[in-house]
Amino acid sequence: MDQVPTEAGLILAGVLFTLGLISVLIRRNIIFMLISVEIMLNAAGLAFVVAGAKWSQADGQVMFIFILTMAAAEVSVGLALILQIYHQLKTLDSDAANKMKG
Amino acid sequence: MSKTDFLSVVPLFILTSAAILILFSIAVKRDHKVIYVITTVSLAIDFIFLVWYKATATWVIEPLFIFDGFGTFNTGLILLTALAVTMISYAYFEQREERKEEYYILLILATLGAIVLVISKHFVSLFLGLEILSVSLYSMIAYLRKRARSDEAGIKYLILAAFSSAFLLFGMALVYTAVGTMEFSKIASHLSSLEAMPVIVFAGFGLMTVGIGFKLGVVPFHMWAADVYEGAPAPVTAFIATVSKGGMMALLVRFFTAIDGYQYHGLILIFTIIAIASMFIGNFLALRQGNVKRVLAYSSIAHLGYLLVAFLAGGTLGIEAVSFYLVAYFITSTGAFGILATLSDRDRDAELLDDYRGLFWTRPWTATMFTSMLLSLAGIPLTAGFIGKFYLVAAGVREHLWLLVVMLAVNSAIGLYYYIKIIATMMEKNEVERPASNELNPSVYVVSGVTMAILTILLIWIGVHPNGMMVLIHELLALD
Amino acid sequence: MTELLWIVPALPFLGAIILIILGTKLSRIAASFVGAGSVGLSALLVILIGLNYAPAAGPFRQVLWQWIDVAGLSPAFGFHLDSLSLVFIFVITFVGFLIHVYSTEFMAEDEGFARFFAYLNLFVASMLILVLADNLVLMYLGWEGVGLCSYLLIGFWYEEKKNGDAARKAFIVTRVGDTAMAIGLFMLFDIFGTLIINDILEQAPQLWSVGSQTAMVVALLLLGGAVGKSAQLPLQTWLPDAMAGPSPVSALIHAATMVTAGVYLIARMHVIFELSPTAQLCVGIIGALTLLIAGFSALTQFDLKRVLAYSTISQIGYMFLALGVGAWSAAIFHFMIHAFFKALLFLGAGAVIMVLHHEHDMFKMGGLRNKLPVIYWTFLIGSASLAALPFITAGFYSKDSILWLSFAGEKGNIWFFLAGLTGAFVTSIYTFRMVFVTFFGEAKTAVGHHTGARITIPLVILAVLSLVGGFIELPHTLGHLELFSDFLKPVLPAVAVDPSATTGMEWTIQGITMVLSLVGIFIAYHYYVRKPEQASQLKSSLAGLHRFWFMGWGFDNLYDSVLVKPYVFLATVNKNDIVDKFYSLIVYTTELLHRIFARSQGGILRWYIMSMVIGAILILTLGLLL
Amino acid sequence: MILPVLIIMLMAGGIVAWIGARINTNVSRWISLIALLANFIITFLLWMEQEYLMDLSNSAWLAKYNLPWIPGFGISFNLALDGLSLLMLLLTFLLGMFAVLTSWKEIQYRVGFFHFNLLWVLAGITGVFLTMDLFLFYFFWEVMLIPMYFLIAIWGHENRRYAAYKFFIFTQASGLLMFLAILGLYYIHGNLTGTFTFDYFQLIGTKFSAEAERWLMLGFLAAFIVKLPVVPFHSWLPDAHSEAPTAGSVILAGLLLKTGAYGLLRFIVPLFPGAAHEIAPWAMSLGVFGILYGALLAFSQTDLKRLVAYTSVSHMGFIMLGVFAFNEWATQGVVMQMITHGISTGALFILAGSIYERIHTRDIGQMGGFWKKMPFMGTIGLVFAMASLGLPGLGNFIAEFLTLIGSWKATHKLTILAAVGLVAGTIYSLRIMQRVFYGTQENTHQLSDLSFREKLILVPLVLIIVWLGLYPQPILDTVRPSLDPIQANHSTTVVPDNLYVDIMKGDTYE
Repeated sequence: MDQVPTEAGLILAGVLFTLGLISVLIRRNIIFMLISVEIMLNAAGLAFVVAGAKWSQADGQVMFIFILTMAAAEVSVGLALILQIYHQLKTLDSDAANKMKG
Repeated sequence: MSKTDFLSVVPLFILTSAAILILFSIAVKRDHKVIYVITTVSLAIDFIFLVWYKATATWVIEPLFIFDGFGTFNTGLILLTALAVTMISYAYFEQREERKEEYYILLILATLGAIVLVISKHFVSLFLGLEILSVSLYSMIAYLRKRARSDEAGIKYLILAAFSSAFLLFGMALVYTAVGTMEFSKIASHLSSLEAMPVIVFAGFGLMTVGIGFKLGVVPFHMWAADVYEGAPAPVTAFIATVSKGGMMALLVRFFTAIDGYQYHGLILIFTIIAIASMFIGNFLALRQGNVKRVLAYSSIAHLGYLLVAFLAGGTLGIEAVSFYLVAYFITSTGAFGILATLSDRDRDAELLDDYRGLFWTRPWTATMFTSMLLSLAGIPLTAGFIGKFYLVAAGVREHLWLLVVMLAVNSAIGLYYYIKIIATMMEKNEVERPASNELNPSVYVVSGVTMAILTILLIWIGVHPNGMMVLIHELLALD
Repeated sequence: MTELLWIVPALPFLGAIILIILGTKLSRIAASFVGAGSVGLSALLVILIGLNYAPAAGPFRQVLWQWIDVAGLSPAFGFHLDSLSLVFIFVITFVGFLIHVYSTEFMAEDEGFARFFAYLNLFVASMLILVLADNLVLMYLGWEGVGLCSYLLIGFWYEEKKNGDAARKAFIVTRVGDTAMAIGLFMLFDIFGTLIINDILEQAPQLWSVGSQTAMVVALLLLGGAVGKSAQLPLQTWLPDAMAGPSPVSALIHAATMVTAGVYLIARMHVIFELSPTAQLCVGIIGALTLLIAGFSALTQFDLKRVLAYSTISQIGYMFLALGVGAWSAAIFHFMIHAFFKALLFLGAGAVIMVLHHEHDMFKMGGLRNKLPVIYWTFLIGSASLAALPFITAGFYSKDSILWLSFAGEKGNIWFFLAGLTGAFVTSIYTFRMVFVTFFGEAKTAVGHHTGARITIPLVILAVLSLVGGFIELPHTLGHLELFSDFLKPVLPAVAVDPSATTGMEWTIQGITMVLSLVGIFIAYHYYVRKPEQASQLKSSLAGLHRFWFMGWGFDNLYDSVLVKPYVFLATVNKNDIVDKFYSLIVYTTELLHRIFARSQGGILRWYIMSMVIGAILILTLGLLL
Repeated sequence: MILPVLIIMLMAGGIVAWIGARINTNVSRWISLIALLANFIITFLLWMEQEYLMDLSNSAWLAKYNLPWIPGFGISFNLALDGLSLLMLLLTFLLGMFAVLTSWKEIQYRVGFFHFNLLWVLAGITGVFLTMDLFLFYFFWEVMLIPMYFLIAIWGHENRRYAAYKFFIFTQASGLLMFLAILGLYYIHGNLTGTFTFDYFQLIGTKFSAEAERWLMLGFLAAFIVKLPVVPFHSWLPDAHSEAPTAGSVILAGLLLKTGAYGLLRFIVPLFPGAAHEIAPWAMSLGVFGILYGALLAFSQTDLKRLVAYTSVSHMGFIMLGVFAFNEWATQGVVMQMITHGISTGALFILAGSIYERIHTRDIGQMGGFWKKMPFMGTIGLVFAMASLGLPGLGNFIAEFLTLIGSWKATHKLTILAAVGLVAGTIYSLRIMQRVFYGTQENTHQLSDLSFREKLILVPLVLIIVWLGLYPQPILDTVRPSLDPIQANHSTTVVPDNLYVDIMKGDTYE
């Protein structure tokens, strides 16, 4: 069976990861930041799947499922927090959340 | 599942059951006191079980968990710390308006996560433990949701933690890609069969370092520490400072020893740089800081730098040193934040230096305890912190890590300044009678007070007579 | 009898202790008895010891207790009595006693009466220890002890800043010399392994040949101590200022005893100086120069006591000159005679100053001849002795002996002789200038109360001694009596006289000195009694020179600008300790770093992420590079 | 068995005194005094029995005590007493008593806690002088600091916090370097012999490579020369001394500095003979520089306590000079200097404190003419000013003289410079007299002469300093046996600047 080369999968994952990374850095909206982080997590998940495929093990997929679950939990808490933040700051600009510094 | 398997994971069961029990209990009736008692008792039972069970040999549950001396030791430490945090939490939350009960569920789950972390021997269990810990922490940090700072700290922690998790995961994935296994020991055996470390594995380890470094709060992944410490409720801060960081440290030690990272100069170099940078930047940041919580945050950055010295020294002595230092550091930090929590009132935490002015004369016992905690952090004799530092330096000197130990010495001297500053503030002569802010029944404070006293006594006991603790650690670590 | 030697210093020491402890609680009479009595008893004891003392029997050594004993360094509290120390303790206790008696009246009105006697007694005790010490460390103890007492007594009237400053100056300047001496001690110990004087003197000739460089260094270091204490060039500047102390102090310490400690030291260590002709020559040169410089300065002073002070420096210069030519006993002889007449002069001057209500300026005195006859006559006798009036005064014999030996002695030379001769001439001018200005002419200040017996009797006794004291040692030409030098012979060798020197030469020299002395008196008479206006003319025509001499040849200014001012400047500039600044810099740097890093904690989430990303990139780059 | 009692007595006394203050402040004063007196008497009796005890142990050690503490690391609670420690302890308890007495009136704020700190400092110092386990030594070394920090920071003068920080950080930083060196020594010895121990007696004679020895020695040296202090590491001292309360200054100058000197004698020289020889020219030069520099600065100060503080810097230079001359004269001189400087400087600080109590300033510009109203104080001031300029007949002279005699054997040029320091010492000492007691009183303070309590402190000090000046032999004899190991590996001449070579040109000397 022809397989997608591992390198290609990893490069894809890497690109995805980098995209997520860059968008975390350039986005100021907290929701978008959260989304970008999710992209990064999924990139990691992708890498796991690719690796699992390479070694023909289920471990990669297992890990991916865990990642998904975790991401869901994280997003739920995250959104709740964002709601609170919006409640207090009346904005979703992450730069506005800078009460603590120094 | 064998009997030993079962007995080994009983501590985890107890905690999960406790969390569920509390859930039910809340469904029946919200009663802070009851929940508090359940938490305390379950943590205590858990610890007692651990002591009673007294595993005589290392037991492995393939492929995820390993129950060895090191793991048991850290589990016990985490349980006791969680217990102490529970103790100080009661009075703290009692005077606050939010619903308090869920906090305990989160606390127990976070503890569970940390324990899973320290007994894991596989990327999956590592990830699992880490995330149980982290997700609980998000909510705990932002628990006082009416407070802007609490929320701000929560969201910052969440984004950063998730971000770092992504690095960790990607790193793991890279390693997995290269070696085809996620078990520590197998990674090690695979790597040792290779001539040199493949670039991809190194990149994987590098990315994992980001994730681990974040949890440890070492430079340059330290930025969250101050804000989160400041924004989180004092007991939660105590928990982060101790259990979260300590658990990660234990994991790092286990992982690094398993793959024998000491042979890779690149990794050693990276950690050396991180250690030195953490010491210096942590101390410099704390130097003129006026917020006690932030001071403690920055100082924890430096302390993790110190810990890395012993970690880098490695060997039995290095691991013993790390363990001992963790004990000392746990006691001290819990104590310090506990006192901070005791002094806090309904509206805000007692985090400004001004809150401590003249404390020595108005509340001499509290101030004395706080002083001993600070002196222990500074590594002054008669406290556990001193013996801990001695252990670190001994480990470093033994391995001839002169650069690191000299840096440690220099930084200890710098660090003195801000610890002393807090003490000096407490000693100041103006004795303003602060209004009695404690509207609660004084008996509530007895619990916190007794906890603090026990911690202080422990601190000094270990400082004066460290042999018992040393022997305990030594024996546990020698367990096969 | 000799066994009681230790009591001699012990008595005044005890007196000092009593006076210090009881202090003002004692009545003045009791204090006088303790103060003067203790010294009096000592003097009596010294006389008894002296009468029992046979020079031939050799020195007497008495050890009280072992002071220090460390690896061969074992100075004891031990006394050593021989002819030399006997002469000194006699002068110290006897003249000291007279001065104490004098002081009981002189200081009668002073509120620090007991304190004064305490210091004075302490001084006598220290001075006795100095001259009796059998080792150099103990001698150093006495040496510094007298320095302390000198300090305390110069600054006795401490409320005036001037006095305190003078006292401090005296202490510090002498300490410079003392330090040289201390170094000499270290060196001696290093070389000989002992500091017991006799051992050193015995071993030195075996270890060193004449002309040894080491001997020279040691001798010069000891000389350093001597010039400090004896106010010789270049450390002479403190003595004129030291006149700030009460007159009895000037008489006892700054004329009769302490300032001659240097003479004693050199005489005591003469063996070492003999081993180093260079050092001995230095002693002579210093003496010659000092006697000239101080003599000319004395010519220009108007403060009665300052004249005497410069005169003292000058006379000690003579003693150094004598030491420099190896005329050991002549030096000691002059010391003794000088002690008599200079104490007399100071006491007389003190009495004058007292009755004139603390007027020091002699040009404001005048005409006291009739009003104060006793003082006048005794003062005149003292002055005559100082000016070496031929035949009748003791000063003539002692000074003559020095002049002759500086010419004819083996180590003498014509320059020493000429210096001494010039000095003698100047001496008689300034001495009689002082006498004439003070006691002749018109009265300018009213005389207060008159002096009592406790002042006059010591004056008379000293006056008698200033006259007859010289008859124990007469030159060849005039009876040839050598009682004194014979007495000293066991300790101090006789001077070797150049064989070519004849009696005729001695006569010539004596003639010249006599004539010069008389001419000097005449000049003084001419300028200050007959034609006082000529004196002021002369003064204004030589204003620059006058001023230069008046300022003590500018030494004070020199030291002030070369040593004192730079030191004070350095101290003032560095008051806040430059080293501390270095540490402040460290503190500043850390604070700066704190501020920089604190800036990074700006609270903005994206920055935090950025920091992590940078960290990750760094780690990866590092990994790729390695 | 008696040795731990000395420490425990002070620690327990401190706690009791703290609690006792709740009843009455005088209770804590008396308790402190009694605890110290008891210790003093015990030590004094030991001193009297020195011969007997030495015969008993058949060595220089009078008493030993050993209790395992952390066996895993070869750390034990190891105390031992010899002549040197004994004298230091006598000095400690003596000055301790005077410190209590001198604060009787001065300290009215938090009396109990004050005495707690005071006794704990002294306990730490006692420990430092007694312990023969390097780990324990470091332990006590640090124990001294905290209470001292409190003494300065709570009961000090205006600028107390700054001074306290400075003191603490200087000594801590240098102490940590020593700690590293101790550990280095521990491992080197352990790896060589297989016995991992901090025991002084076993560590003595460890063989090192030259480089290791040098570095370890420097680590130890760092702690000691900061504590001593040697210029340029002295800058904590003037601040700490002048800002501390009187008792604090007395203990700082009288005792804490001596721990540095003690360390040099006890550890540097015996443990690292080779490196000590190597460093000797530098160390002696620093010492001499300190003598002169301290004297110059002392002269320029206007704050009386600061002035006295700088005199300490100057005097401690002699210790540096003496220790590294490696001969018995110099070493004996150093020990004498430790004792006499403790007493004379202690007394000067007590005097400064008395004056401060009367006129509430330390500025000597505002003093003057005090002799008239306070002749007793003046006399005592005179005695100690003279002591500090090294007047023979007072103890300090013996110290300086012995040191210089010894150092002359080692180096001529430096000894000459040090002797110049004697002149500089005269200058500043007389300045004290001049500015404080001489002159006329310009302000209108009501001055009363020394009270009975003050006399009770100062008169014994005068007697002791005179006794030490006139009959120091008992002290010298007591120390002698302890000095043998210090000199065992050393010969004197270290600095090749023998003046004789320059000036003698093949002269007859030897």
